[in-house]
Amino acid sequence: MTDTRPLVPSLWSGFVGIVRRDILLAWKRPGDVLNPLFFFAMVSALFPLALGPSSEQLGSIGPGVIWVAALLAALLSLNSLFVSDFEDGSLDQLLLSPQPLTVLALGKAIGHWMVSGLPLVVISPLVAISFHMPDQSIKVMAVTLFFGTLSLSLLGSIGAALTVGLHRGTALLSLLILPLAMPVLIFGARTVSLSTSDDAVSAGVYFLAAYCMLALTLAPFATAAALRISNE
Amino acid sequence: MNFLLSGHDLCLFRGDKCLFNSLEFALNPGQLLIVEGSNGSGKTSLLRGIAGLLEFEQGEIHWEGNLLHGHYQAFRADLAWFAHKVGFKDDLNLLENLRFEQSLHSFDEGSVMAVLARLGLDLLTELPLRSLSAGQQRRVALARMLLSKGWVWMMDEPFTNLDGAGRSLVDAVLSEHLANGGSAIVATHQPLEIVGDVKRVSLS
Amino acid sequence: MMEVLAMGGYGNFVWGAYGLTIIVLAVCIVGGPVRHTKAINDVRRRIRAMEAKS
Amino acid sequence: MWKFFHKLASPPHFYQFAGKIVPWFAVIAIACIGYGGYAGLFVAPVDYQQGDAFRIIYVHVPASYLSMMAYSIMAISAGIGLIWRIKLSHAVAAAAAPLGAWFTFLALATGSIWGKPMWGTWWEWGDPRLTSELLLLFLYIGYMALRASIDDIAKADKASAVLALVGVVNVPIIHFSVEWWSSLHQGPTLVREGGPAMAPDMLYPLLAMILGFTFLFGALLLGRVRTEVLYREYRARWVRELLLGDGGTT
Repeated sequence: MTDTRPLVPSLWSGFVGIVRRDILLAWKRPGDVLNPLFFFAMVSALFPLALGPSSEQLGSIGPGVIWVAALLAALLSLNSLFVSDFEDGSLDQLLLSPQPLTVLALGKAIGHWMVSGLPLVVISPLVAISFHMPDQSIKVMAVTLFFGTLSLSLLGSIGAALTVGLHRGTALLSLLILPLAMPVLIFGARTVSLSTSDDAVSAGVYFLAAYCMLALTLAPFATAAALRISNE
Repeated sequence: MNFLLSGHDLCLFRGDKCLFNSLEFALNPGQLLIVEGSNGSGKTSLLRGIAGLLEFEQGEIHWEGNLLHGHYQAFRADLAWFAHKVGFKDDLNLLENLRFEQSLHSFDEGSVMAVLARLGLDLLTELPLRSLSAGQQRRVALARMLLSKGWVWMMDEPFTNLDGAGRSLVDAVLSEHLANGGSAIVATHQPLEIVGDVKRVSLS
Repeated sequence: MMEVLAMGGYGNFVWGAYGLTIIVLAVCIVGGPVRHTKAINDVRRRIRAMEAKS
Repeated sequence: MWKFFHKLASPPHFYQFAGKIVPWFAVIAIACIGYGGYAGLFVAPVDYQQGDAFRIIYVHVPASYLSMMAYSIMAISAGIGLIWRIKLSHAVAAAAAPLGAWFTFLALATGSIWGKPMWGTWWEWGDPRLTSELLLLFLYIGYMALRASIDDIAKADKASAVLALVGVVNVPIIHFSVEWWSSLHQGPTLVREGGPAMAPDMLYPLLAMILGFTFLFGALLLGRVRTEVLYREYRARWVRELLLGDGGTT
């Protein structure tokens, strides 16, 4: 019977399978996607309301505000990344599947990014315009947010995997992830604000891209290890 | 003598409490291992330990003559898992769930409709799982076992939420699996009516 | 003597920093044995509870 | 040599060995800190730029050095524990975290006190060292929060080990990004890097303080690890014999 060992589907089909499933789930429950987006838009709107409509001031705080709002929105949606899988037993099935867990963890993070980070990148120009940011900065903002939200999804998936089943909510996850996410915030926000004064931005963009690559290669391993530990 | 799957000197603690100590089991193709014991005696933990979901305090598991540790990836290709929680998505319908299953496990694509018909699920394929009854959801989990090509089935309390017809379905399906040369580990505190080679492990 | 203590006008800062250091280190140093004694009592209780059960 | 380490990794031997070595560490620490503190405060000459305020260096630098040292000890032992499944090394990681957090706090507080006369403000975001130190404190807090929220010790050990390893990959990146960020507006720094070499009279007390703090940290760490070992090994016979004497009921 050893020679009739079942064939395992390819890694790619496992990866695509989980990304497709999570996007389909988001499609069936649009609230999960829309709530962080609204949160992002509202937090960004709070600052002009609190600080007054002076357009110079808005232009100078805009990059920082948008980046902090994006960071918080990502954290908000990350909290539930593995919770429903944990509660309905899907996580056991993932851990017991013959697919390497690292690939599935990568799939979860990418799926999360496609339904939370990518829409945020798409609507960020609207928010940037409302902050009177110059045109070149809006482009830079979208590019930095592209790499930044992807890094946050990957980093955050580690935290979500560590806290799954702990019922301590978003506070613990934020405590774990925010210090780790600092480089992304620093480079993202500073690069955008440099671009408002026509300074060179390539260094920051390269850094974010490099950080994103590092996260793509290392984070899934940490997430997989954390999932096995949390689900014991 | 080489067994398909065997455990030696297994010991597991939960907090201060020792669930079992120096536990032994052995399983061959075509055999069924029934894990008996009252609630909280560690049946589920034993199953999860064998599957590699949690670590035993001490002891080792052998699979086809080798130490299982380090071969989990290959072992999982041979494993089908059935637990309290169904492990499917409530918001997706049956076919969408099975399609995802297909991307993870070895899967018998040709017989999907036949299996669903046998389980009485063939008319429910378009409904999201949350609108199915608890018993129907258990049948959906059973469909996963039947469609999987894994030789080792691990089932935790397979009769929960099932009516009389459902129970005899489980019995029949298990007997068939054993007759085909598969093996199974079932944790339950209810009697099984199985035709085949049955072994038992009792946890107190 | 007073001149030395005044630290060229920075006395408050210098003595403040050293004082704080002493306080923090004292907390760490005293905390060790306190925790250890507590651990011994806790573990004794747990062992007794375990033996009472079995 | 290997035999020694192997023996040391067994909890009862470690417990005894650490118990014997802690007083020696403490004696060395007291001697070094006593000399360093006295010489730093009263013997070292006044700095030509900062006046007597520079004397804070003798507590600030050892504290910030140890705050980073403790993080590496924590991450390395957590990694060893995760990979080779050595329980003792998880105990070391668990013990290092709160100590590291205290030293980080000390480095932050003394840095801030030093900053007031030098910059005229208690907190200067432009100083990359202080900012990195603040983020390091957050990392420690996250690590301890995760540990505290998992009841099962073995699980808490493994989960926090993953976090520590992720953190240790990030620490250099955080440091680098903070430096890049502050270089944009040329912040003032307290400790001169590559500046004129310190006079021996200033340098020796600093070295003595660093050495003394290190041994003090070692003593505190070993003491805490002993406490952790007791909690982790409460089921072992040697703990029972140690705490209840032998001749029990079972």
